[in-house]
Amino acid sequence: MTEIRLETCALSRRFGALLALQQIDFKLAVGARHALIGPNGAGKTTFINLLGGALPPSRGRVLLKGEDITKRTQAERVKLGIARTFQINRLFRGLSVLENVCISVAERVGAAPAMFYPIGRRTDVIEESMQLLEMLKLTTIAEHRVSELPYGRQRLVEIAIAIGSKPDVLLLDEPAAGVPSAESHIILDALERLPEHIAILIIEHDMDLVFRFAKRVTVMVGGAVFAEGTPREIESNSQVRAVYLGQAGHG
Amino acid sequence: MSKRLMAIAALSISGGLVLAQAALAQEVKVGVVLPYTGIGAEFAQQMDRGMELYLKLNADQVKPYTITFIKRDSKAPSGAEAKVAVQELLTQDKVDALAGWVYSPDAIASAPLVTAGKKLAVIMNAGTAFITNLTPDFVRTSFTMWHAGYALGVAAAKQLHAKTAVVAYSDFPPGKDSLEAFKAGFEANGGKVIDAIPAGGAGAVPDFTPFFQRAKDEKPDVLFVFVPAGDHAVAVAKTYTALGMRAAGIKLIGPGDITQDIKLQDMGDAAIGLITMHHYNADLDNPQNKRFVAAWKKEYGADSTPDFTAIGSYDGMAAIVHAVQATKGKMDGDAAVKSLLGWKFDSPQGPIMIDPETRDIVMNEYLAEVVKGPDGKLHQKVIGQIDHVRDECKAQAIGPCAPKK
Amino acid sequence: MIAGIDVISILLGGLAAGTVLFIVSVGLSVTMGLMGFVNLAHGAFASFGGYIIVLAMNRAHFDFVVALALGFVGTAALSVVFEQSLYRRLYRATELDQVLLTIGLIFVFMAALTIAFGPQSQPLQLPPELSGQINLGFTQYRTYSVFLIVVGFLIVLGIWLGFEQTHIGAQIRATVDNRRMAESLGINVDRLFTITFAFGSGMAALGGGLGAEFLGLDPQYALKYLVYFLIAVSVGGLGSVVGVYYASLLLGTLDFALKLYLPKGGTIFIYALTILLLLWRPQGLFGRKMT
Amino acid sequence: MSIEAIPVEPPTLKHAGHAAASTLMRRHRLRWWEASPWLAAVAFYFAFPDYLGFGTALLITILFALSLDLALGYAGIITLGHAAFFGAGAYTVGLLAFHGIWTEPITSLVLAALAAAAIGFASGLVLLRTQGLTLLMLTLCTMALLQEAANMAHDYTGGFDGLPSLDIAPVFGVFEFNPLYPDTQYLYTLAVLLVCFVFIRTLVYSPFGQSLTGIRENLLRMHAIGSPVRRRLVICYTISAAIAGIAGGLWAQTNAYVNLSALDLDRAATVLIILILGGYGRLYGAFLGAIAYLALEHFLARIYPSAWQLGLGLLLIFVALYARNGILGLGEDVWRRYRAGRASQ
Repeated sequence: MTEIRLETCALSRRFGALLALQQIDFKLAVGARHALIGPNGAGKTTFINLLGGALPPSRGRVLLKGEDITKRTQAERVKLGIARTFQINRLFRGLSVLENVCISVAERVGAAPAMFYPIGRRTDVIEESMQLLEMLKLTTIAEHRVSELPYGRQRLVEIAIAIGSKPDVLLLDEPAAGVPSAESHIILDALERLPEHIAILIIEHDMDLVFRFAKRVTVMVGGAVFAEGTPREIESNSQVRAVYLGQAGHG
Repeated sequence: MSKRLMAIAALSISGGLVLAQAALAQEVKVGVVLPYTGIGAEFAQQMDRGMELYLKLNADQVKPYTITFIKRDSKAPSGAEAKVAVQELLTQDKVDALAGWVYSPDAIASAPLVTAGKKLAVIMNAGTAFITNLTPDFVRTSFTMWHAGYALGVAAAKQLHAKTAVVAYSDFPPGKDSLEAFKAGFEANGGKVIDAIPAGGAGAVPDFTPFFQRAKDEKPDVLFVFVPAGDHAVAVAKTYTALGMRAAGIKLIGPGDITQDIKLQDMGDAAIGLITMHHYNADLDNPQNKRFVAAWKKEYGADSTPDFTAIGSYDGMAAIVHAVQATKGKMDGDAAVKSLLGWKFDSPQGPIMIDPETRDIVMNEYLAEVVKGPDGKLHQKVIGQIDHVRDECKAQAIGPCAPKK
Repeated sequence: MIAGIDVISILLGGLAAGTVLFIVSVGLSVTMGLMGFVNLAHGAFASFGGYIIVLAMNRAHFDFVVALALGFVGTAALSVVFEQSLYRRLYRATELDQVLLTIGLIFVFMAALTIAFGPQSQPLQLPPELSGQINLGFTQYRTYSVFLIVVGFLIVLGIWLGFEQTHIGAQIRATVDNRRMAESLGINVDRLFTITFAFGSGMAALGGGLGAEFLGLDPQYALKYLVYFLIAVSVGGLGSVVGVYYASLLLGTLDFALKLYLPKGGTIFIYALTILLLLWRPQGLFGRKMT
Repeated sequence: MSIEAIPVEPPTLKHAGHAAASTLMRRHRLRWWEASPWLAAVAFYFAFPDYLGFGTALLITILFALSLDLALGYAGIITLGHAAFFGAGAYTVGLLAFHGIWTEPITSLVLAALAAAAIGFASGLVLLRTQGLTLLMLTLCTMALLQEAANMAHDYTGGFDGLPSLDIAPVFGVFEFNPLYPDTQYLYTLAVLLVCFVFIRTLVYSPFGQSLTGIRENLLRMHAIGSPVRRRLVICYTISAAIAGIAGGLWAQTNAYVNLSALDLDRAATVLIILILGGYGRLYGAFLGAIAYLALEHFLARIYPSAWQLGLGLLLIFVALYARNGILGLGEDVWRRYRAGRASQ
């Protein structure tokens, strides 16, 4: 059995009367390519918020490499190697693609608090950022303002920023959301080029993408885990088809 | 040593200027510093008119000289804008005299410049008592809070037979001065100030209700109110009436700021019965004033009227013209100031004099009551008079008025 | 001895002061809540309306109520012109651009009023039946204050009913809650805003006129009292009419009482209160948490 | 605070040549035109000896606007209470001088900066949790409280009448402040402005500055990449306050006078307008904004007093509608169009 990187025990979250997540026990292996699917309102994004520390859980624990990080803040978790992207772009729209990544890298390598020399002298930060963009095939647009990019590209920048903090765990919230299906392949290419060791948890509605990318799939319904297995198992699982795939359909 | 050298140098320079100007035409340039924009704009308008009207009515006094105004906006009372204005008037426009200053901060901030500029500077409204101590070149033809405040304190005790008083004042220096002045005059004559209420700021008109309600509950014989001239007065009178304080037997008194002529009609019948002490109101019955007011209405419209801010500038202009004649148009600072020490003038407000020690005005104070005239308009009826009132703050060298050592 | 002052008169005085604040500020709250448009020029509309009202009474000798109506309509009309020609272009601009535009408008209004009517203030001559004192049975009090309190209550009641009962009210609430959702539901938000903006400005005009008795009315008005309007709105909570009402009354009354008992405190109270309330409820008393 | 050592460059710099990388690496370098404001300032000194009073006021305003730009333009802290720090600095200098405790100008400025920074830090800790209108009102009310406090401490501060005739020791014990021809004041202010500007410029191009920009551009993302957002904001706010304090100190020194107006809402609003007018988040916006605003105010007011209000109002409206990002932004657009036009030919 492969080594577990991220784990949750009976993780629950309620908003007022609504129980958004109930008793989630979940394991993410090192280097996993794990998809999280389910109808809208199933609690997928809430789950990612809990893992990333954007929200505190109502009950239950989150473990990273066996260590309890439930009480850790978002910032601390990033330092421990958990990075995420957002369903709706959260980019530094006014800045160039390179700067977007640099901010993230500078933050990780601890350059960010430095006041008395220009960022331009941190060639190490710039170099690393460029390499990262190269990996994602973004060097050609590195100089462009993010706000001027087509949406698909912006989604890639979203991912690039997350990678900038060198995570072991990467939480992707619908990376292809809003991307015209003609372009969605560039997202997939990019994802496939990410380093193997990173454990990736991806929420996605585009089933082609899910089944081509994920090695393992968890289906969530009504705030609880409904089924888990390999893509083939899930695809062939009649109940899943009934509650989800059927209605979702795919292009 | 070096000081003396500098002094000599300075003298010779100013001497040079004087010669240069003597050579020029008989034009005398007066730099006017007034808040033409912002909350002070209305003062500026009144004071402009006061100065212009003096020149119109007394052309023969001015001959053979021509007075030209160079006006600068002193804007908000921060001192800074006024200072830049004064500096440029002195260095760019090379004015022969300075005039204006509605706000004390502006005059106070300008003082060092005026000293350096060595020009007569006539203060026409700024009222903080100690200002004239700041530079030997300041001469003030307007009042300080002590003129009316102290006099009213005396009158309240003696003529109105008040035993107790509550003071409500706008919470800025003139207000505090008024409080001190009234208290001094009132308690020196057996009265007692039982409460002093800071009633909001000077900038925006506050709701006087809470303050007056407090006063009403304390049941004094008189309520002495100081608010800056302008819109406060209207609100004061209205609140006083609306709270039924007159019915409760509390007399509302104050310096003339609360019955400023240009606001009087706005105050409506609420103002009837107000008793104020001041050196001027448009209804004063003397030939100079009759002539002045008539000319004013002819010039600026029947429903416009002069008030004490206008008289300050009217007298100020008279002072400048006197200095011009006395110095043969040279207007060298020291000479100009000297020519005004002890200067007497028959003003629409009655006889006035510049106190040779303090360079402040000595004038009559009139106790007046607001009455409704046969014309249906409100008027101020003089019911008492104190002659030759000086600024008691300096006369008695109280607090900041004591010359600095 | 001061303790002798009866609570009722403090309450009445405070409520009256609060009501003035409310009437002027309510429009600002709705438009800011609805469009997130930082309209600092709101006070300028108030002064413009105030001028119409006061001049209509003093010069044209209109009846008080007629004058108020004129002020409301005139200002609402003017505001629509501005909304269409200027505001509209900045809906999606940054707050700071909106600040710049609306401060610019304030300056223009102030200069225009000064040039047109001079720097002096315009006195409001109340009809005799509203001046003086009224006997409420349990106490004598300033008639106009009582009148204001009643009017204020009727206004908030009216607006509340309008919000709850009418179709347009429902649309406004929906939009304040979630603009994107409302648009996707096919609500014409721009049109909606024009209407609320006109209404809000009209209310401001009423406030300018009704409040003139306390606040006076001169070219500086828009700038002089801007802070108080913003305080009422922020403490009440953006977009919440009832919130602004309670906030205004609360601030008005507390400020009134504190001034009465501790006049030495000056303006400290209103600011201290605002700070405390906002630290306690950053969204305002009735504001929704924005994300 | 932070280790400022610059690590040795990595062995392979294969991307250094890439356009984006090299732009970023050269961005902080001085461009030829950056000398022009300073040359202009010196030229002004010789060209208009009669306008040095106005010039000094202008320089101080620029410095004040720069301090605001750091907080508002770069970190996106929307404040309407920046005069609190200007006033803190002004009163520090004023009180020390008036009560004859300390009159040496430069050290006084340092003390002014410290006093303002202290207030900035304290209020920042409490207030910077909030945003938008709430933050705006909180900063505004804090400033108002300070002003009222200064008014109540009338016996020490002189209240509305202020602290008159401050005597400030000569700069370096040599150069006297001359009230009538404020040449010393002008050059002294210019020097201080230059020093502060160099500091601010370094700051905004530094990694710290970039992270501030990040906070302005997208708060949530900064949290998501593990940035200690609140700490950064408080540090930035404190520095900004300190510089505002220096501006206030200069104001008190060059006017030899302080009063409550130093803490006024007018002042805070004006500097905000000036910054937006010139273009925020762009260093030189503060310069352009201050020059445009003050020149208009100063000279229009001479022509016809209430004209400047009208003219100013119209200008603000125009800029808001047609020149997003202020005058500087407008200039940049024009320049870009021109370049694009050239390129297309």
